[in-house]
Amino acid sequence: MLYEYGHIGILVIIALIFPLGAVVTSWALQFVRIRPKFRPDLVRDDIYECGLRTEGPSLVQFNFRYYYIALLFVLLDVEIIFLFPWAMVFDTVGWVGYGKGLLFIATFVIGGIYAWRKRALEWRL
Amino acid sequence: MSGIIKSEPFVINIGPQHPSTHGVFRIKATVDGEKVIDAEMVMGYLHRSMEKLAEERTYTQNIPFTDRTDYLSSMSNNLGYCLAVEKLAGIEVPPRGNAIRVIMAELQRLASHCMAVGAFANDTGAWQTPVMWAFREREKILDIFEVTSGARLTCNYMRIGGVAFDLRPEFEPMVRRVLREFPPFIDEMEGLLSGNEIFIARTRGVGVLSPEMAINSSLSGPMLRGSGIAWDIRKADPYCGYEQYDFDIPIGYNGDSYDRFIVRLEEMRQSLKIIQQALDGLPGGPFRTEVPLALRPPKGEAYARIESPRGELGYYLVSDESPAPYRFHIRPPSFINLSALKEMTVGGTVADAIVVLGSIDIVVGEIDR
Amino acid sequence: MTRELTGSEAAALAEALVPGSVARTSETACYLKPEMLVETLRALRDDPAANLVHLTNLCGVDYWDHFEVVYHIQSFEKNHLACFKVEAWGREKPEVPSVTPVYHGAWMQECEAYDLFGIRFTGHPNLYRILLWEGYPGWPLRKDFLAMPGGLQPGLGEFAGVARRQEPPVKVVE
Amino acid sequence: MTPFLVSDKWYDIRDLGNLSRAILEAADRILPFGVVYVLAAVLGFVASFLLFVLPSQLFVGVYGERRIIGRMQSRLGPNRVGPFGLLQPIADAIKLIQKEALTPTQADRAVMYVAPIIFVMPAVLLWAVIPFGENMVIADIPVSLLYFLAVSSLPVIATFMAGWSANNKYSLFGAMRIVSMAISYESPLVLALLGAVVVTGTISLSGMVAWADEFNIWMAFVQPLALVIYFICVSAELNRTPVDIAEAESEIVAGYLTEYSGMKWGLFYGMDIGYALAASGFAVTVFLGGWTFFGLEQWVPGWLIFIAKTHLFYFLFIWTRGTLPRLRADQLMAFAWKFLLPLGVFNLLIVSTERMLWAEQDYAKGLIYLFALINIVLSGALVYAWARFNGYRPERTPTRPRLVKQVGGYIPIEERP
Repeated sequence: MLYEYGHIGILVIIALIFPLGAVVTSWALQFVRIRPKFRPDLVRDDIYECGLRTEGPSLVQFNFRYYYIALLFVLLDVEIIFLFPWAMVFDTVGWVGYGKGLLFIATFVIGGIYAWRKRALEWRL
Repeated sequence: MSGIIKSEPFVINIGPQHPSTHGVFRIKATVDGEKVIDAEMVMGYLHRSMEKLAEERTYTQNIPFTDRTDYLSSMSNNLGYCLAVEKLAGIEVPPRGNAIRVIMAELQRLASHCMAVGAFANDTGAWQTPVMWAFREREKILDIFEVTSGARLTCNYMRIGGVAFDLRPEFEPMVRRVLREFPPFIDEMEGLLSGNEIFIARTRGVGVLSPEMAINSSLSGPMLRGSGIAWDIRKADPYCGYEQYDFDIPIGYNGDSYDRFIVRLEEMRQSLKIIQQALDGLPGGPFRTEVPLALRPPKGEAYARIESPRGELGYYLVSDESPAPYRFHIRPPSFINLSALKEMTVGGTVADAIVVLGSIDIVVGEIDR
Repeated sequence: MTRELTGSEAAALAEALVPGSVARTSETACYLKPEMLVETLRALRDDPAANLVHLTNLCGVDYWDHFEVVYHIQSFEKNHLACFKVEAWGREKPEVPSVTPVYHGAWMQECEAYDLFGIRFTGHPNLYRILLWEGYPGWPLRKDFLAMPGGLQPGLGEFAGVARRQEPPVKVVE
Repeated sequence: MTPFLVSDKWYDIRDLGNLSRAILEAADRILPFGVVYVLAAVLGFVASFLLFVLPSQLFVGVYGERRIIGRMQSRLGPNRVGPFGLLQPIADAIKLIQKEALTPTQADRAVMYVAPIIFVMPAVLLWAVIPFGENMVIADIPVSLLYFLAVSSLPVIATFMAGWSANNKYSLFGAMRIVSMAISYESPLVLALLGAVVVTGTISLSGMVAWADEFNIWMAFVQPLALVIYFICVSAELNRTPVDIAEAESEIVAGYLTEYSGMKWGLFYGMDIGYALAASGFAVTVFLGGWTFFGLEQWVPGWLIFIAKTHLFYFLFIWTRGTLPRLRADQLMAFAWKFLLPLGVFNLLIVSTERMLWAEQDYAKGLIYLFALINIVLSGALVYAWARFNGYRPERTPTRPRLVKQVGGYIPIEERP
C-alpha cells in the first residue's frame, strides 16, 4: 500500500524538475548568443498600470468581504469532509447511521439557513 | 459588517492602455474592494487639434479631417460636415446624391453598430465570439465602401453638393447581399446575447440612466433612446430626404446597458429597412451639384446636425467669406455622451464600469478630435 | 421638421420669462446678458412653452476683440432649436457664468471651451483642461495662438521661454 | 474487482499496465530493489504524462482549442506552421522559452519565480491517480478521490502567490478574486462528489470505474445533478471563460498574469489546459465510466476509450469558453452559495436515501436503473424549482425595444414584457 504513495513521492520530484527545467532553460538562454542580453530598464521594469505610474501602494488592506467568504468556506468545507467516512460505510451502519448522518447534515443546513437569513451570503457592496 | 471593518480605497487606472477602453481613454477609478467609489475621466491622449487645423484649410480640404474624427463612421461624419457647409452656402443637393448619401450613412450605421455590439459583448466577457461575428458582417459593408469610394475606413466620399463619384455597377448586388445576409446575423446575435442569462445578468440594471438625467446630460443617440425618449434627428429634423422613408425609432425600457444594446440591434433592422427603400427608389440624374473648389460661403454661421451611429453629430461653422472656415466646431456625440459616465459608474463594481463604458460606445478619435 | 428659432423669436421667449435678459439679437441668435444667463436658461428650461431642455451644443468662438459662447438648445416636445449667445470681452481673463447647474451636460463642453479658448466659466464645479495637459502654454483655438510672445517653435510643447518639461525619475514604491 | 481482460500477457495492448509490469519484472531480476521502485514511477510518468498528457495538451489543448474556437468565431485559427498549423504549439513553446522573463523591480522576485513552478507541480501530480486502464494507474491508492481534491486545490495558492507578488493592482484584484471564487466553488464541488461516493461506497477512482462496469451504468445517469455541479464548479476553479473573473481580460487587464511574461507565463498558460484535461479525466473516471464503455473495452484498448472520453469532455470547456459572457464577481459568489450549495445538499439527501433503499434490496441491478430515471427527472425539477425559489422568472426572449413612429415627448417607462 505505501508502495503506491512512494510513487507519488517520486512523481513530486519529477513534477519539480519539469517546470524548473523550463524556467531555468529560459533563464540560461540569456548566456547563449541566441538572443540579445536584456539590460535592466527603469521604465520597462516598472509595474504595469495601463501605461502610467502607479499611484500609491499596490498592496493595500483589501476589502474584508473576500476574507469573509474564506471564513464561511472553512466552516462549511470541513463539515463536508467529515461526511466522506459516513458516505463509505452505508452498508455497515444501516438506517441508524443514516439518521445520524442526516442529523449532521441538518446542523450544516441550519447553519446555512442562518447565514442566509443573516445575509452573510450576499456580496454587499 | 463591512461598515465596521474599514478597508483602504485605492486608485486603479482603467486605461489608457487597457483592453476595453476602445482606445486611449482613461477612467481613474477609486475603488474599495470591487466597488467604484469615485471615477474621473482623463482624455486627450489622441488630441490632434482638428478644429484649429480646419481653420487653415478650405472647406473642401476639411472633408478628409472629418473622416479622422470618428473613424468608425466616416461616412456619417462627411455627411454632417457637408450638410453644414451646404446650409451655410445655400447649396442644393440633387435627389440622386441625397439617396446615395442616405444609403451610405445607413450602411455606415450598420458597420458602426456591428462594432459597437461586438465590442460591448467583448466587454461583458464573451470571449471574442460576438465581436468576430460582427466583424464578419462588417467586412461586407467595408467591401461596399471600398468599391464605391476606394477606401474602407476613412472613405472621404461625400462632397459639398453631393457625393464624390457615382455608384459602380457592382454596388447594387453587393448591397442586396448585405440586405439578405444581415437579418440572420442580427437574429444570431439576439440568440447569442440578448437571450443569454449571463449577458442579461451582467447588463440589466447596470448603468441605469433616468430620462430626466439623460436629457439634462445632453446625451443623444442610442443613449437617449435607451432611456425611453423618442428622439431621432432623422425623424425630428429630416435631412437628405429621410422624411420619404418609413422606419421606426426603437426605444428602451428603463435606460440600462441592456436597453442600449437592444436599441442598437433594432436600429440595425431599421437601417436595413431604410436602405431597402432607398435602393428600390434610387433616382437617376446627377449625383452632385458643381461647387467651386475654393468655396466662399456668405458671411454667417450654421449649425447642422445628423443622427450619426453614436448620436447627434453637429457641425457649427462660422464663415467670414474667406475660403476657410472662421470657426469649425464639431459636436462629438461620444464626447458628450460621456457626461453621465460618472453618475453611471459610481456605486457599481469595476466590472460594471467596463460594461457601462462599452454601452456608451465611445470612439476616442471623436472624443479627443 | 425642427424649427430653428430666429434671434428675435428666441429673444421673445427669453424676455417673456426673464425681462431684461436679452442684450441684442441677430438674425440667427439671441445675445443674452452674461449676468442673467443662468437664470434665463433655467427659466427657459422649466417653462413648458419654451421647453428648451436639451443643451445640444456649447462652443466658444474667438472674434479677436471678444469671445462668444454659443448655446444651441433643443426642445423635444415643441421640436425647436434656439441659439443663444453670450459675449465675453477682454482677452486676458474672459469670464462667462457656467450653465452646469442648469444643464449637467454642459460641464464637459465648458471644460473644452476653457481648455481651448481660455474662457473661464464661473461657478463650474471642476473646470480643468480636459484635452490638453495642465500647464500647456496658451489657448490653442484663439486666433492669436501662433502669435504668442516668443512664437511657437517646432516640436510639441516647446515654446520659447518655457523650459522643457523635466520628467521626474520613476519613483520606486516600497 | 472482477477481471476485465481476456489476458494479462505483456503484448496485450488493451492494457499497457501488463507491458510495464513485464518490464519491471525483468528489471527486478538484474537491478537492486530501490532502483526498480523508482523505475516504476518513472515508467508510469513517461507512459501517462509524456505519452498522453503532454501531447494532448499540446495538440488538443493548444492547437485544437484554437482551431475549434476559431471555427466557432468564423475564423481559421493557426494554419501556417507545419501541416495545417500542427506545429504551432511547438513554435509557441520555442518563442516563449527564448523570450525575456520580465520581472518588475518592485515585485517580490522569489515568490514570482516560485509561483509558476508551484502551479505546474499539481498538474503533474493529479495524473498519478487517474486510471487509464485496468492496471494503468501510477499510484493506485485507496483514497484517490480525496487525493485528487486535495491536490487540485493547490494551484489556487500558486495563483494567489502570482497575483500578490507582482505588486500590481490588477494582479492583486485577480488574486483576491481567485481565492474567494475558488473557495466558494470548492464546497459545492465536494458535495457533488460526495453524492457519487455515497452511491459507490468507495473513494478510490479505480473502484468507481469498477462500479460502473459492474452495474453497467455510468454515474452521470445516477447523479446527473452532481455532474452538472461538478462541471460548473470545476470551470470556476480552473478559471475558464464563463467564470474567469480572476483573469478577466476586459476588466483587470490579465488579472494575476498581468506581470508575467516569457516562459513563466507559458507555464501558467500551458498548465491551465493541463488542469482542464485533468479535470476532464477525473470527470470521465467518476461520472462517465472511466476507461470502460459497456463492454467495448474488451475489444478496443481501454486507454483509447479513456482518451476519447476525456477529450470529448474537454470539448465542453472549449464550447463554453467560445460562447458565454462572463459573470460578475458578486453574482458568481451568490451562484455558488445560494444555488449550487443547496442543490448539492438536496442531491446528497436524495442519493443517500436511495442508497439505503438500494442496500435493503440487496443491491438489485434493476433498481439502480430506476433510480437513474428518477434522478434525471428529479434533478431537472429540482433545478427549476430552486431557481424559481431564488427569484428567477423565465421570460420571453429575445427582448425587443419598443418601436415608435413619432418623435417628441416622453414615452413613460414601462415594465419589460
